[in-house]
Amino acid sequence: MQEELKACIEALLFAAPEPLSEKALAELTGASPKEVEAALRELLGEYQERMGGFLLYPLAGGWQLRTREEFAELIEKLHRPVNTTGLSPAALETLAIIAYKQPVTRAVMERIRGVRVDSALQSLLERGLVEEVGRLDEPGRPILYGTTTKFLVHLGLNSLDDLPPLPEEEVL
Amino acid sequence: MQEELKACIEALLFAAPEPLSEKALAELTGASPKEVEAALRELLGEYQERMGGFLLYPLAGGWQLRTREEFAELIEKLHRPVNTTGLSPAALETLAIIAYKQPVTRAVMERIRGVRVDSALQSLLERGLVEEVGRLDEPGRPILYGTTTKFLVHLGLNSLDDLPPLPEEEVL
Amino acid sequence: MTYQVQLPVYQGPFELLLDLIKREEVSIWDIPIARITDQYLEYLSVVKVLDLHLAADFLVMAATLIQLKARSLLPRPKSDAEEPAEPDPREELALRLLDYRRFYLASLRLGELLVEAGRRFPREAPCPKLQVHYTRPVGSATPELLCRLAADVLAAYRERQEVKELRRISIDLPGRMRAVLSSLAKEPKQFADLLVYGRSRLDYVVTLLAVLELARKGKVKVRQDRPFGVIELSLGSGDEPDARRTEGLH
Repeated sequence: MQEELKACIEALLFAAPEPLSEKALAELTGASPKEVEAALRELLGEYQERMGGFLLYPLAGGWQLRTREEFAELIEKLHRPVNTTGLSPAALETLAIIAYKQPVTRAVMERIRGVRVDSALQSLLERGLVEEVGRLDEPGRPILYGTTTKFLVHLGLNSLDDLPPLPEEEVL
Repeated sequence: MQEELKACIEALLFAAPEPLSEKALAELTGASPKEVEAALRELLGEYQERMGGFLLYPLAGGWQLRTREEFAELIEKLHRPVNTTGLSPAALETLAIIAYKQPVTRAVMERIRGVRVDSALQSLLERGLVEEVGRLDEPGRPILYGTTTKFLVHLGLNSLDDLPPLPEEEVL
Repeated sequence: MTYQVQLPVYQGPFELLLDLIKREEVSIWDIPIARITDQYLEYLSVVKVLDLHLAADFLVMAATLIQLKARSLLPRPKSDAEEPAEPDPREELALRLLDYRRFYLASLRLGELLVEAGRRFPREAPCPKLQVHYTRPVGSATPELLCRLAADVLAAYRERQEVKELRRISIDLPGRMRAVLSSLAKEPKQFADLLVYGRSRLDYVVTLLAVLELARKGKVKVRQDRPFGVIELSLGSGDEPDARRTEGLH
């Protein structure tokens, strides 16, 4: 029973986006606060003993599983992947529209491309190639997007004026 | 050394938002692919033996820590939006066609299903299960769609080769 | 007085057809077209398909079935041994049904996988300092590539706008009437031949209206031997159609 409760608590702590209080754990598992406390104490000891990748920390009135401090640099590397993958065709098209029609709203991008641009735009924002540059003075005040300095740097451009000109008829 | 590598790998798997490939683990830890493989095998065994709240699963060509299936209902209590994977039958049919015939155009999907697929396709795109993967070199340059890594993760597959085989064209 | 009937919901015409065939316990290669068509139409008459697009797709299949049924009821013309046999439309339908069925079955399995895998949860705690650094955020893209893409996308956009304009113009009755006449001037046709698969419902409606108007004016003769039978169209004895006159000029 105690082993089962420990596994339940571990699963909850593992999946929870925030620290869980003992009260919350008791409610979720249906165990008594005493049982939860005992299970937590055993888990704490086990994690200390096995010295794996993570430990159990008291945080904000609750408990949270976190990686051991020693691995901080290692995990930072994880979030700084040597990511050389190019942009998807959808993201590239969206970037081209933003580059030539900025400042531009998402609605305009979608009208021009004929499809949703959510994930394409998301990936451009994550890469820091485009950013919000303001809002359109219209109902709903839609966000306007434009390219960043990083965009210029990575394309080897000095300024936006250095973008190759569009063929005449496409200058809408 | 082996224990230290295991702890490193556990920390990385614990912190990573997505499945990590053995190659990525080797690069991040500086260990050899052989060492990583051995460490992973030991970790797999340990998790199986201790039967805690989570296990190690092969997913989308990598490895990810996930809670044990037995705790699904418990964790659903924790996550307020209970079920976000409920795809409509129409979306599922469309997803099946994309999964097995990728890269594939919308016209082919509509020909097979005998109905328009606009809204089904839209919902798959919004969920990030499929994406544009290019364009067909034909008049109109129709968009080609394929499945994403997220698709593999959400179906618990390691690679597209693990898809259940498409039923044969047998007589009814 | 109305009866409340629980009707199954179908994702499309193929699913409905497969269900009817299964209930009749017949081979997909030997579909009793007349019976299945009646049942298909009966289902459509009872169920209200709210989604207009879906309704249109069901109706297109209905038209195909009616055509097949008419063909199956008519005596077969004596086949000339010299002539190559034309593809059996029933066989084509069976092949499409079988193809659809494979993906239908696969979709059920994928649904199961989704549910199974959804029972295993990944960690969702946000990682501190989660900041992805892309060493080459644009990949190998160049300004020239972006320029070409922008030009292509904008050109495609402009074309779509133009197509929209064209469509509005193309739905003019006189134009469709001329098209029907010029098509019939070559040879008599069945009404179904005038309907191009994949066109919009509006397009079908315009064609129907054009035929009715031409029939009223006596420019087109319409014959149907039995209810739901093939509708035969030929040029009427009325005015000489424009199409012929222009053809004569060439």
